[in-house]
Amino acid sequence: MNLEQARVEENRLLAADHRRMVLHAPAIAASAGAGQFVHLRAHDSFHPLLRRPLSVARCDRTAGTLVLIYRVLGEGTARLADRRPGDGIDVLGPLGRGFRLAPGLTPLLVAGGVGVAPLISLAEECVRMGRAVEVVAGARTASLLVGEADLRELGVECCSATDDGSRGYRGPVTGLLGGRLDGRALYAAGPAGMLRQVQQLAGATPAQLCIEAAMACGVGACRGCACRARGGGYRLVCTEGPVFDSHEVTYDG
Amino acid sequence: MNLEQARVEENRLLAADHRRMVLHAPAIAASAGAGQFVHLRAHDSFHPLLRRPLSVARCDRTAGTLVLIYRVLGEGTARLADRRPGDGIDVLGPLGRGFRLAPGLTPLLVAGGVGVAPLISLAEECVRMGRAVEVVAGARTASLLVGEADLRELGVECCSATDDGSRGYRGPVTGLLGGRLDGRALYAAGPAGMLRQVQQLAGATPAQLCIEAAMACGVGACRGCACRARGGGYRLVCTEGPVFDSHEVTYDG
Amino acid sequence: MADLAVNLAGIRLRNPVLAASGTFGYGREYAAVVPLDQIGGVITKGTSLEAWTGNPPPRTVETAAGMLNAIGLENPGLKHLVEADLPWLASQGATVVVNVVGRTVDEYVAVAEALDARPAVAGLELNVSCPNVDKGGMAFGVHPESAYALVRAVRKRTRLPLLVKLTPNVTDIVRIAEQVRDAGADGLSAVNTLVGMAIDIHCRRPVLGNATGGLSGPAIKPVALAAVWRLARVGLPILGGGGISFWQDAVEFLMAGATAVAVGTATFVRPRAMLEIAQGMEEYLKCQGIERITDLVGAANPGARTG
Amino acid sequence: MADLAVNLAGIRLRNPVLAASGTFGYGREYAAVVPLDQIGGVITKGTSLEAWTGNPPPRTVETAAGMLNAIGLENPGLKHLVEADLPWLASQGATVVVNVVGRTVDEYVAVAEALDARPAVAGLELNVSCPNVDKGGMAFGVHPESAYALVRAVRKRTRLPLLVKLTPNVTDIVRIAEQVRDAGADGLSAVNTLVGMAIDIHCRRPVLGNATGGLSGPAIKPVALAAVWRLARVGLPILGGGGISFWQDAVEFLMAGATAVAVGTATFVRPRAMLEIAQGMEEYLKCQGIERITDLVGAANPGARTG
Ligand SMILES: Cc1cc2nc3c(=O)[nH]c(=O)nc-3n(C[C@H](O)[C@H](O)[C@H](O)COP(=O)(O)OP(=O)(O)OC[C@H]3O[C@@H](n4cnc5c(N)ncnc54)[C@H](O)[C@@H]3O)c2cc1C
Ligand SMILES: Cc1cc2nc3c(=O)[nH]c(=O)nc-3n(C[C@H](O)[C@H](O)[C@H](O)COP(=O)(O)OP(=O)(O)OC[C@H]3O[C@@H](n4cnc5c(N)ncnc54)[C@H](O)[C@@H]3O)c2cc1C
Ligand SMILES: Cc1cc2nc3c(=O)[nH]c(=O)nc-3n(C[C@H](O)[C@H](O)[C@H](O)COP(=O)(O)O)c2cc1C
Ligand SMILES: Cc1cc2nc3c(=O)[nH]c(=O)nc-3n(C[C@H](O)[C@H](O)[C@H](O)COP(=O)(O)O)c2cc1C
Ligand code: FES
Ligand code: FES
Repeated sequence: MNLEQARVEENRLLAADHRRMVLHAPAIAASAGAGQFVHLRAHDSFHPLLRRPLSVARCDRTAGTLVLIYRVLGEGTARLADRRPGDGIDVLGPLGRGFRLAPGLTPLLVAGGVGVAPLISLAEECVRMGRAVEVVAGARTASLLVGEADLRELGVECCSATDDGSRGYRGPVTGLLGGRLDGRALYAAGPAGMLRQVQQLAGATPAQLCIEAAMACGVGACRGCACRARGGGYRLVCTEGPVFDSHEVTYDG
Repeated sequence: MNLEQARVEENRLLAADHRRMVLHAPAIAASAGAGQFVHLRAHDSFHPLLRRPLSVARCDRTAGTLVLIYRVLGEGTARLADRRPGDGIDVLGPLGRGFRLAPGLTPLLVAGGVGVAPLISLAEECVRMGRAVEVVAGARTASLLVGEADLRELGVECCSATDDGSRGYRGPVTGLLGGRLDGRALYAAGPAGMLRQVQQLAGATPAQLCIEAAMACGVGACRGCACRARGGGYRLVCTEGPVFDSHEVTYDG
Repeated sequence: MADLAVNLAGIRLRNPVLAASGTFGYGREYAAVVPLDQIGGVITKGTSLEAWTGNPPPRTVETAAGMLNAIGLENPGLKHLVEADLPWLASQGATVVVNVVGRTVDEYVAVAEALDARPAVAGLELNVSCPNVDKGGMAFGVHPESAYALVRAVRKRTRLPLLVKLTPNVTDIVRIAEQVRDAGADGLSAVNTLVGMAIDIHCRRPVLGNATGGLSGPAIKPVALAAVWRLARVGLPILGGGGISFWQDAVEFLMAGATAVAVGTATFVRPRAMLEIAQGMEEYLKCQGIERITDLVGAANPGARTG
Repeated sequence: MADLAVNLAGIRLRNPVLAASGTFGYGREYAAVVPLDQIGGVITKGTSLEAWTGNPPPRTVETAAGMLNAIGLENPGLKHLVEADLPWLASQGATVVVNVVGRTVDEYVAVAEALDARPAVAGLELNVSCPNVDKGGMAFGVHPESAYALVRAVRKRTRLPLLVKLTPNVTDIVRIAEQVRDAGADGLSAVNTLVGMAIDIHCRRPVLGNATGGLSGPAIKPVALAAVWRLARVGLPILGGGGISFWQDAVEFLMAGATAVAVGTATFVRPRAMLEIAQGMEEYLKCQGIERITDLVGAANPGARTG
């Protein structure tokens, strides 16, 4: 874990309200793994007060850079969107427990919306290791399939689904999973509704879910980012996650 | 009183921490008088929360513009300094009771530091009316005599004083008043210590002081900007001032 | 068009957004930019029997997302209100609630009684919660017994709708509210400012002339909302407020159990905030297909008895 | 070099800047970026006899210049603290104050007693002010009698320096503090969070799983400072805190009467905030030609008995 004054190298619009930021943050890039995240201070003022967690979408150790892909939702991400190349930005990371590749099974990555970000880093790792990888990605409409360019750059094929049918399958991305789970391990990131469906569809197929929660500290100190553990009790998303084995967590209760 | 979305036309550095802003605000410019002020919203966020009062330094009714000259002190003025030409800015004004020119007497304007701002507008009014006007201005050092250029543009001569002697008289600007009060009326703006001295030196010479106070509403609604009235009780700086007859107010108590 | 009208404890309001006491003077100050017949109502500056001079300056200081004030209830007194302000407010079509203060029970009663028969006054808001005066103010509002006695005495002398403005600076605001209810109040106003202070480290003394002051603005919204949430079980209609800046904030207060809201500090920042809030609420109702704003009251609060 | 060392109620601190309970875990979490032997001390997460599971999510939400939390005192319990955390903290050279919680007086006493003879523990902070649990927590801290009884019982079983952490959610914090003093506490810790809430207007329910939570951060600084200001007359040393972000804030608390300060939410925002604050204080002392930080204690407060 490092606290680094990173430099913004790029911060460009990918699609409506979606951006791609490249940060020069060599200390963090040196150790970030797939599915880990950084905790950013979007600006200097008291409002919004807290840092914002964003997944590492790509990591280039040689160049010392990180790529973040984010959706502008509220004030924090809006402040982030204001940052220009050359600006400094205070970054804590890498944080959390990332994906663990299951040996022997082909990784099938299931992305919903901007949830594609952590899965790009997993695809990148697979490519680095020379492992086959399959990706299905969903979004509301074609232009919001914001991971495509990075995946293409990695040479990874992606099967798409859109709510409005403007690209690929018309319907939820989970509609692409039917009959495709044999010999696969699932790695999913996206909205809670989608993750819950992946959890249900997975059955005996090993699945890992990248989960979100509001975070204060991001390092396990405040116990604020609890999610429900299957069988009772809670898990901390920031240190025990954000990537959980599907059977560890539950969306019920 | 108008609430106007003004456009920043200029916002340039005059000297260390001192800036000159030109606003296109035709409704306010149409009625602003010498010594009145505007109440500005420096930015959109919650911190700092309140508006900031700044004197109208110049007012061009034909062009619909106002000039503000301000010192960057804390967060509010720092946010103001960030504004670029073309930006919108929310301005309430004109506010307060400005200078009242005493008939028959030559106006002698006494400026301390950035207190020169409201006095420039008074000089401008004198010029407009074809009246003679004298100005003495003080600052810590020559570069901080930030009103000089505007006064020169108005064709008004200015006698200077600096704490370090780098321009004109070495010492407080009030040191320039000795033996100069006959047939004059004093109009002063600057730090509290200077105004108190003007008050003492004025004697029988009519004097008006432009006073500062922390302001919430700026329009007389909150009663927050009280200053002490001579003889007890309080006066509101935002509506009964900011320009008071010297004998109305006191710095004691 | 969605219906924004509400009846707050017998006070009929064209919309549920009122100007909070002490932040809108007597209506005149902002009238050039806020038409008084377009907001729910004007709650006047706290008004006493005789004029009060207020506290020594400085009287305000900014804090993180908030401000402290220690005005000390400076006001020109009842006579001025009745002769100069009420007729003017009536001429503007304003719905007027008079915020009443006093140093003794008798002073409160005298002001209330004098306003009783005035058609220009739609209701009274009894201020038992000002943190900035030695006598009266909050002193009445922190003890259940004194709150009860004061409200009872005023209640006997006025038929005007009577709101009591509570302080959050207490251990159990519900207990105070219950006393106030039992003493005959028609509604609750919650909340007044939190006691706070700031120190000038260069001068080594408090910034405010009165040392401590009342904290208002966005900073206190969570505290005010929690107070309204708890008060909703008391069974009196509530005028909610504290830190409301945008229509979303106002909707939070309604859903917690408030029937209407008071907006204060936000007006200093954005003089037309009240108008924007009322308009935002109206658009929200339309989008959501809600016919009456009153349908939102207590909508998020299972314990509410006010919805 | 200016001297930042202070003695807080018998706890010797290398500088007066401590990590506030619940915001710094057990020291491990931030240790990679905050060397534990460079801050005044670590106050642990509230620790109970057995492990507690805490409240359902969401547990935090951001507010204007602040945040609400309703963690519900999730903690792994006394045994884990003693076996896993204390030895590690000692190895890091940390000065450790254990924040103690319980559902009953006996539970508090049991934890205090178990820690009494441990050299790794420099002092105890009795948490009678957590707003986020049903039993224990704030329930003990809002009534003078129960506060007295609890402190008295704990005092009998420990010789460790005993701070009592007070809640600002009371009518008269000084009265509670006097009881706590008379019961044998060595110092006061002020303040814990303010009760607050936020409502999700889309879902029409409270944002937090526990409905209400505790407000912390810059928003509450004025309230916390006013509490310290008033408590300074009680005559016990004070650990001040609530909304401290920068060294200037810390100096305000010292001048109000605090001997040391606790920094919480600011650490989430700027993990090295405590180090920056201690360094800022040191530079300030140098510039002002002040030799000892203790010279500032109560400097702005004529009523202080702690300076
Ligand atoms: C480990 C982790 C990794 C993440 N990685 C990414 C990423 O790579 N790209 C990305 O775009 N986002 C990511 N997120 C989500 C991102 O952190 C939030 O969208 C962001 O913090 C919102 O901040 P804001 O100030 O813009 O919005 P806010 O003002 O905080 O919120 C705006 C609205 O969005 C809702 N909201 C806030 N946070 C979330 C959330 N986590 N999930 C759903 N709704 C929310 C709020 O309730 C509110 O209605 C990640 C979150 C976590 C916990
Ligand atoms: C009627 C009126 C007219 C004014 N005209 C001008 C003008 O033309 N040009 C100009 O530069 N300034 C003017 N001022 C002062 C200006 O409003 C303040 O400097 C400004 O509000 C400071 O805001 P800030 O957020 O930058 O500083 P803050 O963060 O508010 O304050 C920074 C520091 O400055 C101190 N401070 C704040 N306000 C004042 C003040 N009014 N006087 C002295 N110290 C203060 C604070 O205590 C603090 O230590 C005027 C004030 C009034 C009331
Ligand atoms: C400058 C100022 C003066 C106030 N004066 C009064 C008053 O006279 N009577 C009263 O009941 N409340 C008074 N209040 C409290 C407000 O009416 C309101 O309850 C409080 O500010 C919280 O709301 P806000 O956060 O929207 O401002 C005053 C508040 C401020 C900021
Ligand atoms: C997430 C969180 C958890 C907390 N847990 C505890 C706790 O276990 N025990 C306690 O006494 N105070 C606890 N507090 C209160 C803090 O110690 C501190 O008193 C409060 O947050 C105010 O300080 P701040 O504004 O600097 O955060 C907690 C605060 C936060 C934000
Ligand atoms: S965000 Fe603080 S423990 Fe996870
Ligand atoms: S600033 Fe509000 S009355 Fe003057």
